[in-house]
Amino acid sequence: MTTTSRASGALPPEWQVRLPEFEGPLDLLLHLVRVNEVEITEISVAQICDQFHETLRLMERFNLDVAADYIYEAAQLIFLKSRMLLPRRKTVDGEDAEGDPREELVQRLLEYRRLKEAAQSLAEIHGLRRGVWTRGRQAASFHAEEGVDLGEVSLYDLLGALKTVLVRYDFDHPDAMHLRADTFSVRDQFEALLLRLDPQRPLDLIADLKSRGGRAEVVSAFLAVLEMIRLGLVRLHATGGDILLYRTPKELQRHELEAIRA
Amino acid sequence: MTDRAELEAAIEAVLFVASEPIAPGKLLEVFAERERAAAEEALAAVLERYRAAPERGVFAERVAGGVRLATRPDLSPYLRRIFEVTGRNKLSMAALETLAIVAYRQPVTAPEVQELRGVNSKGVLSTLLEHRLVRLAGRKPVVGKPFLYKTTKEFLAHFGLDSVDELPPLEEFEEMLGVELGPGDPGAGASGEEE
Amino acid sequence: MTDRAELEAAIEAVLFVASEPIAPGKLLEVFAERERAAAEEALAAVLERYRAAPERGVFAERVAGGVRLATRPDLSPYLRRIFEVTGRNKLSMAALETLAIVAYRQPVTAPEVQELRGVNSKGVLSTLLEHRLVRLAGRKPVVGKPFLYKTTKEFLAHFGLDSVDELPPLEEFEEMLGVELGPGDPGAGASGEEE
Repeated sequence: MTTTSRASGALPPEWQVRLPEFEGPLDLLLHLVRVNEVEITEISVAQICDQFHETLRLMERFNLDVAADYIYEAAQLIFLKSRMLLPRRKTVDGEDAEGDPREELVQRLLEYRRLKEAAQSLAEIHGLRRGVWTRGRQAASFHAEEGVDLGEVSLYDLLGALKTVLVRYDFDHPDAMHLRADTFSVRDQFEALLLRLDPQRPLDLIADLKSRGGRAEVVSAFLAVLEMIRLGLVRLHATGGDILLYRTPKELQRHELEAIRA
Repeated sequence: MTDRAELEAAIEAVLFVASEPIAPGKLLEVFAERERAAAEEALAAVLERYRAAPERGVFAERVAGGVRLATRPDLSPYLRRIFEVTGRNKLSMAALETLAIVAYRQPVTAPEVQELRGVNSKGVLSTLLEHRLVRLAGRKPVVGKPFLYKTTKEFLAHFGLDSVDELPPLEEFEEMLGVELGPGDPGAGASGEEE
Repeated sequence: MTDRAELEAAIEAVLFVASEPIAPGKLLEVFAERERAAAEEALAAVLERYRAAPERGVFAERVAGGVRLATRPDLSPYLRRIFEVTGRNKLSMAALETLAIVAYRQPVTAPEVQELRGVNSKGVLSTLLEHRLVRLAGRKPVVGKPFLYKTTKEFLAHFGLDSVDELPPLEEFEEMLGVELGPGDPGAGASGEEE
């Protein structure tokens, strides 16, 4: 057995490779149950809890975003672990009054494993059936009009249609635009600013912010600038009372842009 | 080497999926160079299979320098009978847009719908009346006294709603989709124009 | 009386033109009342003709409560060489998990999906909505009135199911889980753990 000694201690290397593949905290828990070679019903909360936290730490170390769902589950596990440590109340005849505190977790895991099995069988069918082609909509000329089957029209379609109407209306009536509440997303400001930044000429930040329409817009624009500095897209240069923004040669990465949420 | 049966099957599948005539040369490009001769024979066999025959509704024809499968012209009365009926059960995008406007702005008049959609929508409104998705609800006391339209019980039943108050606000829709769909909210439209 | 050959030809033509599965009852409406019995036999004969065979690229299948013609799945590589592939994305595991929940638990709400998966699933649900594999089906009469999700006909057609009853029963999995688990996968053991 050649086990390389690892700083991470409890976790064998293959876990780390698999880290980003988990579909969620329950998936990770199932995985831990599997590697521990125990039954879900025989789960050791203390062990699972420690390994779960260890995995989250690893994820952080690899700079993977530990999503809120994982953190929530981690807190649940700690709570459960503490309950396991408390002496249980007994009824008069010595029976366990509260039942097994693990029960709920066990049920959730069993249920989730069932779902994974179902998803797996759907995946197999999907793989097989992806190769099926039909003639599609070429035969449209025979239809009275192209459209959605009434039986299948859902609220989703209805809202989609409404959206189409409103977008088109706004487009045809530009002066109606000012009726919108002025909300300014950081991302929009970010994109607009990036377009305006000329690599040859610096931008006067204060003057630019002063030219903005309102408080909300100034704040969004300012946050957008901070984001740009963080990403190394611009450099700040303060001279006298002025603050100048210089565009650096660094290219904006797609995922960076996507990470900026309004 | 691909066997003859598979060559034939592949050719039939290609002809079936294609919406326009395919030049035989192009069709044969699906196969490896060294299989082209065999594929050409297979193509001939498939075309032979699709020769017009009394019990066949689909046949292969050479048009526009290519080959395609088509239905026998004399069968078109049958096709019209079924697809025109199915067509009637379809809601066009225009109808769906109009329905959405009535749902969210009710009671609403035809001119108001027209204002929002930018096109005359009377025909579509009468289709929706026919489908019992909208109904007339009196007249608006303005010049011309236009009819007012509202959605029906059938509309609610179809969309699984108890009342029109349950229609999701557009913002909720955007939130549900986790995306921002762009400008506009249901209140931003033509409401300002009303007297 | 329409002769048998023409009945068969008409049925084949209808199946060829239809882009969606057609319910047999609806298909037979193409014919006059008194011909329906004969037409039903003719339909069976056409379906028999379209049974999968090595040299056939197209076959008839029963999906979503209807009949349709489709290509044999294993021929897809040939088709991909000649036609543009659109909308045939592979579904992610997250999408399949969510789809499985909707399929087995329908109607189901987003919070219920989240509870079962342990992760926020709104994004995945909206992807499934876009692909028309699930649809909104009203709201659940509980606090917050969340939307209910169901699977669509497209879901059935894509997965080759006639109805949701054809989904492999979940109890089967339950049974599988009821038995003693084997040693799991041998390679995954936490070998170095206790050192």
